[in-house]
Amino acid sequence: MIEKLPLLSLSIWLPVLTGVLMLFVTGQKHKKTSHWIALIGAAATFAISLLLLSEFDSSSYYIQFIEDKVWLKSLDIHYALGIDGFSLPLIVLTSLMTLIVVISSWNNIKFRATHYLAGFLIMGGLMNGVFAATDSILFYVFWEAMLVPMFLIIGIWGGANRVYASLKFFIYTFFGSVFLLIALIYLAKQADSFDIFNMQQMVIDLEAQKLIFFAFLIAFAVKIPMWPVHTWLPDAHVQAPTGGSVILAAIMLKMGTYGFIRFMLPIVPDASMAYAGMMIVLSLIAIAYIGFVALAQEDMKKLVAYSSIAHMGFVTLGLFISFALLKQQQVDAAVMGIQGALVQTISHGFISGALFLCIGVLYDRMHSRNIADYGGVVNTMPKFAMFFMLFAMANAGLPGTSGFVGEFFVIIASLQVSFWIAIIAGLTLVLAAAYTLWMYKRVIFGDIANDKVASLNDLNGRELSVLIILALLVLFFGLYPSPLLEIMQPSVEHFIDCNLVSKLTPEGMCS
Amino acid sequence: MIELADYLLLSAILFAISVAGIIINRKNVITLLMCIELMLLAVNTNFIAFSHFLGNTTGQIFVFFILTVAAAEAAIGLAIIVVLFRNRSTIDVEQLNQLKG
Amino acid sequence: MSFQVLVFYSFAAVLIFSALMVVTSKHSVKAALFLVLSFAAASGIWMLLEAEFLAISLIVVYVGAVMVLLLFVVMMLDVDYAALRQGFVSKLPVAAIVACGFFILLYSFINQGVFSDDRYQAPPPKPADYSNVKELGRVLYTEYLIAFETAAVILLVAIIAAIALTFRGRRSRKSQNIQKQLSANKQNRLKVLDIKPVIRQKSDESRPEEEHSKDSNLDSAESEATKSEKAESKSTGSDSSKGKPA
Amino acid sequence: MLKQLLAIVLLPLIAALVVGLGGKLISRQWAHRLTIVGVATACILSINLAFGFASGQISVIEHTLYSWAKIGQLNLQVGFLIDSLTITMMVVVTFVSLMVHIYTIGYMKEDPGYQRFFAYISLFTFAMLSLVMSNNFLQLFFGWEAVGVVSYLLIGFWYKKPTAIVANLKAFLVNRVGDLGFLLGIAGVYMVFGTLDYSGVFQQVNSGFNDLEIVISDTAIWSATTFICIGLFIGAMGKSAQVPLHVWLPDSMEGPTPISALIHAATMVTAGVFMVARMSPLFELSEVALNVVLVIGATTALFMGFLGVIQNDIKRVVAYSTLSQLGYMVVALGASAYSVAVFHLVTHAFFKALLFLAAGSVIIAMHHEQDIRKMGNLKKYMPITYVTCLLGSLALIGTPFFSGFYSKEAIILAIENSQLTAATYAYWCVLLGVFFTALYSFRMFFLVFHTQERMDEHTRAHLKEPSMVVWIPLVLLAIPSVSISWFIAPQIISGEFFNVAIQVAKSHDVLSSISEMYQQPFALGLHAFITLPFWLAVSGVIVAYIFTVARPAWREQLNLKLNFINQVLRENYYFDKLYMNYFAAGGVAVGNKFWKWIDAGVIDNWIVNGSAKTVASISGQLRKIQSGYLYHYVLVMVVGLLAFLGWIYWRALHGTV
Repeated sequence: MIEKLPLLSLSIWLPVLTGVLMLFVTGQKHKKTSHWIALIGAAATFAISLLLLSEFDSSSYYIQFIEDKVWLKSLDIHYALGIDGFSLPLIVLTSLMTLIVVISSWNNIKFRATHYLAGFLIMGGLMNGVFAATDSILFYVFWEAMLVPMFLIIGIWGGANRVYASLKFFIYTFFGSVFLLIALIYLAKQADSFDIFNMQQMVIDLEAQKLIFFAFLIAFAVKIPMWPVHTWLPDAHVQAPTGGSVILAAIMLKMGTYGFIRFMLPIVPDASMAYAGMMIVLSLIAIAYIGFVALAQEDMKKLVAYSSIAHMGFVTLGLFISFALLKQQQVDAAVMGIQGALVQTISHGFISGALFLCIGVLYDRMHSRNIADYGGVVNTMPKFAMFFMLFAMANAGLPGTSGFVGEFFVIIASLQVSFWIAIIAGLTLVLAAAYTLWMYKRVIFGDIANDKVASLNDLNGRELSVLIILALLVLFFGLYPSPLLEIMQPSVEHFIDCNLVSKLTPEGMCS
Repeated sequence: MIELADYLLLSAILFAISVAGIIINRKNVITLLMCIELMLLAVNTNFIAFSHFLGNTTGQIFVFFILTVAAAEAAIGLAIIVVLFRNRSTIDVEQLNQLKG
Repeated sequence: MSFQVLVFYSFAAVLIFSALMVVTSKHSVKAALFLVLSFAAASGIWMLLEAEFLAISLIVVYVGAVMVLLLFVVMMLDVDYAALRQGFVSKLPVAAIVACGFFILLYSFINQGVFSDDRYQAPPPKPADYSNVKELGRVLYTEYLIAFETAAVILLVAIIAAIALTFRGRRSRKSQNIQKQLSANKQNRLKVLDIKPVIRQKSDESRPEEEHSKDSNLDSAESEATKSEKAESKSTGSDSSKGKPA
Repeated sequence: MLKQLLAIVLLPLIAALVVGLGGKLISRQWAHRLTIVGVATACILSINLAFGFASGQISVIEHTLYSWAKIGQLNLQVGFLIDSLTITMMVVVTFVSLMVHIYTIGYMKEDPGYQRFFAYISLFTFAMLSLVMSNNFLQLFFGWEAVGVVSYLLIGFWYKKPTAIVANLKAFLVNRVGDLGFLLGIAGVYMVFGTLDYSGVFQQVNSGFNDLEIVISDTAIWSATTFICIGLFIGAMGKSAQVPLHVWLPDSMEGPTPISALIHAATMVTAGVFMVARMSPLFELSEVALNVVLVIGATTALFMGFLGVIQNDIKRVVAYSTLSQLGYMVVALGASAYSVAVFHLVTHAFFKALLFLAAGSVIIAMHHEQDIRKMGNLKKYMPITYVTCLLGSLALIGTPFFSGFYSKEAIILAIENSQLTAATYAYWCVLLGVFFTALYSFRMFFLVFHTQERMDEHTRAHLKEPSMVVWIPLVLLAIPSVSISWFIAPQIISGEFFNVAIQVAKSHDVLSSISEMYQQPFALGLHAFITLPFWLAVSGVIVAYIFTVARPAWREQLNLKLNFINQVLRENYYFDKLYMNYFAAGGVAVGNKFWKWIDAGVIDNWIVNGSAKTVASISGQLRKIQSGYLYHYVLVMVVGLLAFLGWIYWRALHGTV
């Protein structure tokens, strides 16, 4: 019964349709109704993603839940969906975070709350589409379409400087995507198909690979974001409403990683190999340099945004260090690097999402993101302080939290390549702790700083439930990451065996 | 006999005159409209001359349509001038620079 | 020099002369009349080219309709045409250069010999029973039917558009004049009355009272003014009696 | 057996979670009842196990709980490795923790964060146990960081105190620097051995393996084992507060006294020592690493001892004493006398916890006054504290027959026998250290318990021995402080007890020659009266006596005479200044510059907004062409047409068409 349902399509279109439906249920009178519709829609989507999780055969690397319909016949573009071990966790993460955002923005949004929630549902569906699409044009459509709700969410419900931030966000990411489209069209002409997996099994000479590499790089590096194309992120985060920040950090950045894994590395492995050094250096800059920058921030959201960039640096480092490791024939370590990158991707979703929610909790009460406006919050919000501590520690990569797992793998893998890469990557241990805990100290600890802090109320049930869910996940994957790794393991091994082999000649390619 | 070239030359002269007219009468919209009519006349003459010398009626068909469109254009152009004058009390082109970038 | 040549050159001379007059004449009415002349001359030349139908329609359509319309407009509008001729002389050289440039260019094209006599033989004269109208009509209603209908629609649109543009509506209609609303400014909505205080001789008893009255005067003026402004800006709905200064 | 082990680890955790998350549901009584029951059970079970080891019934227990992650050949598991070394630590940890739990009932009586405190120390016990009971590097690192976090939370327990929340941040960050080295060490282990299990690693060490080379720079190519050892030792330096990563420990005294006793004296800070002892097979491979260990340890032992002499805060005196004693342990590690290091760790845990708790008792009595200049003659008011503190101090300075004597003597003898390059330096450091240990210990002791009373009237009026829950732990700790060595010294020194857990290369064996002496502890004690260390200690006590009791005025004069040295010592050799002003402030400043100049300046202002501005300015210029005048457009059009025609004509002339 379940197998016959088009689960992937449902996970995409159910939230989108719910969102569209909500656009018609407007007005103050129907506010409650629309909230409930949003909640049910998001919960149903999450349930579908859980169904996917339970039905997924994690022992194989095959693409599963395949759906394939011809979409544009003349161009041979298909509506083709399917997931493997890379995309499944991301879909579950997306559905979960959408649900969490819906719950967490239950009462906070006063202005056109219905449309706000509808935006998140539509975005959630479209992001699921990004992760599920196996046709490159379909992927591109979702990839671009998803920008629109986010653009609106930042631009309408954002902070004081929201128009600048939303434009910057949109133009930055859109600029990158144009190159993606060009590369995809070129590849489709070569492969005579828009199917991503056909593109992955195709001989491309090195010169072309290099050009495609840079086209992909511009598109995906902006999303991740890598240094030096990261400056949209702090602005977008600072201006975005809480829910926007959560989705932005938890999911949207992951699309860059996903792009790397789905497109860049398998399609142009030789160019990636050739430029692995450059990518490693950029990742290290993101880790160390951004760590210092985060240290100097006065705005909580900006600080967490910069820390996101630093943490995403680990993802790119893990992906590209594997090339250096493969060169040295250290397959195990390469697997470790990629697994580390993937775990970091997922765990960063939880942690940064949770941190932004925490900041949102404070912002709802104090209407300030400035660290200097706070101090001694623990006196009035002890429960909140506890959760914030957990997430701050997770952000600092404490063992036992999910934040540690990815960093641990990546650092261990990178020492196999070079001492210096490992030590610079390891600097995050000190830097992340420094900026996160320093912020924590200034915001949470100390005597009550002002009257506003004195009148704060502790978490309410809704906020508490959301934070508990995230806290449990952060701890679970910190103490027992094995389930997550097992889902991805076959895909990663297949990825290394088949996708990262040279595409200059047909030999060695898996058919 | 009169050659094709003669007709063409005539229309060339007519065209050159109307171009000059557009440039020197740069302030008066009505004269500008008239110069455009003259230009069309030159073009039409060309068409008809070719049609005659090639023995093909298509040129005349063209002229027919040009005439139609020119008539429509004149009607609307004049209407615009009237409205313009009503609003701005002038038809001086020099004062019609609202589209300045 | 046959008759045809004579006709051609004379019509050509008239055409060029009248065209020059259109361009250079001081008054638009004059220019329009010379335009009529030039159309007439052109129609003669078209006759020579055996395009009788078009020649006739040129006269009918242009001279009869368009030019009359033009004259109407020129005469209706109260325009100082002399003022519009400013810069006539100063632009003359530019105009001459451009016109000469065009002419020389076109002349050298035509003089290439491409259009010479031996290439384009003048066709023999059509027989007397030849009907240019029939010929045109045959093509127009078969091959160019759609274009023809389109042209008709264009004309219809032009008629309607011209009416729509110029029609001002019935006098009695109460319509919103957006331009007037937009161009309204503070000055013509609100008149600040500068009420001079009445200055009397200094006397200790009357002074405070005086000041008081002055203040109240100003106050009331001001409050009335703001009230009226508010009332105005609230648009027509609000009752006007409140807004008017008492 | 597994159930027992799980109970030992998990009972404190469960108690901590219940008390910590229960919030107001758990009353104060239940908070300490629950946690104490948890820790007491763990303690009893540990001691029970320890008897098994002592009697030789059990030698090694290894048990895997679950697979944490599996990547390729690498199987990362969570499990237990219990051997004699582990069980020693477990007993020490649970016992001291139990004492501290009991003591806390009295010490934190009036604190609003009572439940939270119990939750924290119980959680700490869990973390520390999981550290010592681990059977692999990953879990070790987990425990390593977890104790760091709990320590962070506890130092900042009084979060309203500005100094406390600076101190805890500092402690965490300094520890993190050490952890960076530790993590790299672990990465090195994986690189060389391909596994992170102790058993797998040690098996390969014994059966031979390929040592790799790690390229630091073109000229510096290290052997991987040296790299691993130094990396791990940097971790130990952080946790065990060795120079130059020692700065956090004195500041950590901002936390409540019980945790100073538990974490910053007895257990967590000795984790580094434990870890190096645990890694003895690896460290034996690298002479370089051992020399480094030796130098660092010796430097810490002596120079931190100097600092103890000038402190006026009672807890800080004990803290610097702890630093110095940790230095002693590390010296022993460097000399390959791992078992001696652990021996000193054990004795030190008891007497230092005792000293801290005694100091805490004094602090309670003095109404949270910690300055020893404001105390004096407390023996009159607090006899139990006085006696126990005296016993602790005597143990600390190595008075014959006290537990500290045996361990310290063993360290000095071991280093005397060591053949390493740095051994001579280390020997003189530890020897001089003995004098200073006696000096600062008894300076504090005399100033607090003897001399005239300097406290104010109000405090004096309320001076009395604190309640029973406070002094019972003192007494209970005083017993092992005095006597523990009598029972364990022979087995430990002879290597019998740790024969499975600790491996020493033949060439580094410094203990075999002294194990004979240790078979008769009593005779060794008598013999000590004619050795140099004893007389150094005695002279230290005498000097302390002269300067505090007999001729207090001399102290002032000496201070003036040695102004420069005094200044350097007061500034903690300028370490704090260096770290705060250059590393911390410098880091923030660098971040600020990066942000303002590169991020905001170059990238955002020039590249991102710059390109937008360029487009805007170009189009700003271009739009001036759009004059709005019809005749301009006409002219351009006509001229354009002309040019176009001319171009066609020109092409026609040149025959290209």
